[in-house]
Formats: sequence, C-alpha cells, structure tokens
Amino acid sequence: MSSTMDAFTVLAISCGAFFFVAGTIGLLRFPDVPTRLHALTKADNLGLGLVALGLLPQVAGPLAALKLIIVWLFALISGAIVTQLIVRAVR
Amino acid sequence: MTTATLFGLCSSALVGLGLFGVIVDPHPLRKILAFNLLGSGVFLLFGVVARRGAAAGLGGDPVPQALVITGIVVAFAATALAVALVLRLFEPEAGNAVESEATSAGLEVDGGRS
Amino acid sequence: MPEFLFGAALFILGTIAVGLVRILYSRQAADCMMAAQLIGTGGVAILLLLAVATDTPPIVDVALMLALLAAFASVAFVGGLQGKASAQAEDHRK
Amino acid sequence: MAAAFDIGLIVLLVGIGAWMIVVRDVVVATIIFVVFGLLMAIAWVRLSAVDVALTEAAIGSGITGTLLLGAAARLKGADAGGTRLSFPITVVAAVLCAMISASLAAVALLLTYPAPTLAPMAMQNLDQTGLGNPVAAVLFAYRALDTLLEKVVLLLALVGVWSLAPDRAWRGVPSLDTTVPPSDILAFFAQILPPFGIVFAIYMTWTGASNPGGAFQGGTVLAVMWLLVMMAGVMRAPSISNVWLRWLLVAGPALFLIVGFTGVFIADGFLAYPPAYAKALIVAVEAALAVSIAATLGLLAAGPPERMQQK
Repeated sequence: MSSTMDAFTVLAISCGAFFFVAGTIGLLRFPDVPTRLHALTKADNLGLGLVALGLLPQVAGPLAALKLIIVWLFALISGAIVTQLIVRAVR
Repeated sequence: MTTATLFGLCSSALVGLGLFGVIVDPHPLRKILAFNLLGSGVFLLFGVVARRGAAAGLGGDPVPQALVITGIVVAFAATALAVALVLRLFEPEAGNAVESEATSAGLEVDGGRS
Repeated sequence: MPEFLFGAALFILGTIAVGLVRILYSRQAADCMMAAQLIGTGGVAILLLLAVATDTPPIVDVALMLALLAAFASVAFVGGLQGKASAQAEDHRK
Repeated sequence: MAAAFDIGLIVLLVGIGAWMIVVRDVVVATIIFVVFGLLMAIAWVRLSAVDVALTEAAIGSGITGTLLLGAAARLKGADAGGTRLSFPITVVAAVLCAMISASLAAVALLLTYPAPTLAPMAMQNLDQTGLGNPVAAVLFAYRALDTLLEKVVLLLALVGVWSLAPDRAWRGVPSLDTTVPPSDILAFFAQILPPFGIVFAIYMTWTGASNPGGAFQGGTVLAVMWLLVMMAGVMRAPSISNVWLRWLLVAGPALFLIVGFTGVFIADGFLAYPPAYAKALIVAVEAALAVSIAATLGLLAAGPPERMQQK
C-alpha cells in the first residue's frame, strides 16, 4: 500500500516539477508581458497544485492534508488577482 | 560540511556585501538597504550559533532564536525611522519650512500631496 | 523518500533562480512586478516539500504565511513601479 | 541531497545580495531586497528556526516592501545622488570588506564542538511556564524583560517617525495614497484577503503557545492586512491624534507591565508568573501585544502624518 502511495507521490511531484520548468521556459521565451505573466501564473500554480497533491499521502492526518490544500488555494487566489493588477498597470 | 557551517559561510559573505554597500553606495535609500543586508548576515550568524546548539530534542538553541526574532522586529522599526529621516531630508520644501508655515498659518490647508 | 523530496526542492529552486534572473534583468518594469509572484508559488512549493522531507509540520505554516503575504508584496511592487511601467508602455506605442 | 539543496540556496542568496548592491535602479534594488527576504525565510527553515522563518516571511515581505518602495517612489524626483567615491577608494573598501568576510568565515569554520547551548535548561523549565514552544517561553518567561523593552523601543521609533511630521500636518493623517493608485481590482483584493489574513493572524497568535508562531508573527500579519485595506481605500487611514488608536498602541505593553508588577505580589518577582496561571497570563499578554504590534508596525510603515483630516 505504502509503496503505491510513494509511487503516486513521486509521479505527481515529478509532473509538478515539469510544470515549473514549463513556466520558466515560458518566462524566458514569450515575447511580451501579458504572455510571460500567463506562463508564470498558470504553469507555476498548476505545478504547486501537483506538488501539494503529491504530498497529500505523506502527511500525518486529514487536517494536515487540508492545510496543504488551503496553501494551494491561497496561491491560486492571489495569483489570479495579482495578474489582473500587473496587466492593468502595464496597459 | 554541516548545514550550520555552510550557512556560516553564507552569513559572512552577506556581512561583507552589506558593509561594502553601506560604504560605497551614495544613495541614502540604498545605504539603508545595504545596512539591512548586513543585518541579515549578522542574524544568520546568530541562527548558525543556535543551530549548532541543538540539544534536548530541539533543532536549535531557542535563546538565540528568540533574540533574532526580537532583532528582526527592531531592525524593521529602525529602518522605518531611517526612511522617514531620509524622506524629510530630501523633501523639496524642507529648506524653507518657516516660509511654508507662514503661508499655511491659520488655515487648515490640504497638504498638497493628497 | 526524503532524498527525492530534497531533490525536487533543489530542482524547483533552480527554476526559480533562472526565472528571477530573467525577470529582474529585464529592462521592462512590468517584469520586475512578477518577482514576488514567482517566489509566492515556487517558494511555497519548496517549503511544502521541506516540511514533508524533514517531517516538521509547522513549516506548512511558513508556506501559508508566504502564500498570503507574497500577494501583498506584489501589490507593493506594482505600486512602486506603476509610473515607470506606464511610461514605458507609452514609449512602446509611439 | 539535503546538502546540495543548502548549497544551491546559499549560492542564490549570496548572488541576489550581490546583485542588490550593484544594480543601478533604486526601485529594482528594493524589489531584490524583498525577494531576498522571502528567500531568507527558506534559509531559516533549513536552520531549524521555524519561528524566525515566520517572522522573516511576515516582516521581510509585505511590510518592508511597502515602506521602502513608497520611499523609493518619493525620492525619484529629489536629487538624492550624493557623491560617488573615487575608484581607488572603492577598491580599498572592497578589499577591507572581503577581509572582514574572510575572518568571519574563518570564525564560522573554526567553531568547535560541543557548542555551548541553553536548550536543555530551556526544556527543563518549560513545564513551569505551561507552554510547549521553547522560543515563546524564552520571549515571554525567561527573557520577558527583553520583550517588554523591545515593545517600548517600537513605540519610541513610532514617536520618532511622528515627530518628523511637517508643522502643517501635526496630528494629521499619514498618507498612503502615493504608493498605489486605488482601483476596483485592488479594492476587491482588499476585501477578499483580510478575512483570511485575520483568521491566520489569530491562529498564529494562539498556536504560538505550543507551536512555532506567536504575537510578533500574528501582529505583523494583522498590520499587513490593515495596510492593504488602507492602501486600497477601503478604510481610511486614522488621524494620529485619535484616542482609540493611542490606546491600541499602548494596550499590549501596558498589560505586560501590569502583569509584570502583579508578579511582584503573587509570584517570585517582577515579570514572574504564578505557575498555575502562567499559560493563561502569557496567552493574554500575547493577544494584547499582537494588537499593539499590528497598530505600531502598520503606522511605522505608513510613515509620518502628511495632511490634516478632511472634513
């Protein structure tokens, strides 16, 4: 059982790391500010979500797991709003 | 090399960088930034001392850690005071304070920046 | 398992470092505004990984703090750079 | 792998610190400083100092950023350049600073084991305080006098900042509107984030008795939320002559002092707690301190008053 869970963790975190790389490549390659912002917030937040998902089986109990999800939700909310703020500042 | 030793080297580099900035940078706000970098290095050295004192089931000695918490908060207060001083120093009308006081005497004027 | 988690944390730290160099080296002010957002996601991921790798649940609180306050740092960045960014956008249009 | 992570983090920290010193633009230097503060929080986690990591993340991110970026935007017009040092003097300064770094590095390398530590003593007496977090025990029981005086220092710094107000704005309102122009999206943000922030601040203050956290971290989060609603124009900045505001500022230190003097009569001495009520008293003091710290730090970041209250 635990080895299945470990495999799940490794898989999900590897996927998360992949999306962090994707976000960074987008940041390096995309031509203007809105697209770079898109790469940064979308890909990185997905990466963070996958990392949190992968860590869920490794924590002690349901409350600790809930906290991981809350961390991700905070990052999502702030990412969405900060993106709007930055794009409006540029326009 | 232990974690503590590695971060000890990091803190010594930060202290040197911060000190260099304080001496060389002519801009007052950047002197404040550099001074904070120097402070971060010193705090980190404290953290290294705390980490080396790990005992009794703790990851570090709590006494230096508590001192660093106090230090970070006081450093912020000192930074706020320094920033306020710098802003007052370079305020455009700072030179003729008496004059502006005379023009605004008696009336509760709105202070220009609002 | 901790070895793998530390490896993943180091990997994400690498992507943050590359992203930071790209963002902060840019001539466009708007790029700099993204710096807090970059740390706000990558740094939080690193902290979550460290919390599990070292088996120290309170580190999740640090991640929570970072997620909450990195957003506020972004607001401050936008405020500090706004005038410059709009001036650059004007130049771009001309 | 852990060591590789540490080395990567250290290289990044030192690189960013060096970059902050050499970069030309003041605003960019400030942003780099805030990024440095956020990364320092990870370094503190690696040094097993989670309480310090929380403080660094709280103070180093938002509140310092607002203060310094606001100042950088103000100074843009003013000629704050000063005179640059000549090249040979810069080189001499660099060499001297490198020597100081090298000697500190030598100290760090030559420290001997076993290291001196107070951790066993801190743990031995933990039961008497009723707390589970040794750092909180140091702050509020073993070295309570330091914490009390630190609060006084914060208030003195605030008095110093206020005393720099121009005469026309004496007893006026600090101006926050130069930092970010209000917009609907910012106002939305300032209505969404603070409820979560306030819950988190209360959690931080409460959990500080037994886990990493405490009044400083909780109070700083509250201060950041307060700054956010003031910057977005959702709530107006108070006049510094407001009586309620002044009571908030002194509530924490005042309660701390009262509890301290009560200790003279019902316990062993000044700032000593009777063991039966130690935890309750400490949590009460922490709660009052969190509110006072929030008010003090928020007003420190807001700066001196700049205009009179609009009628």
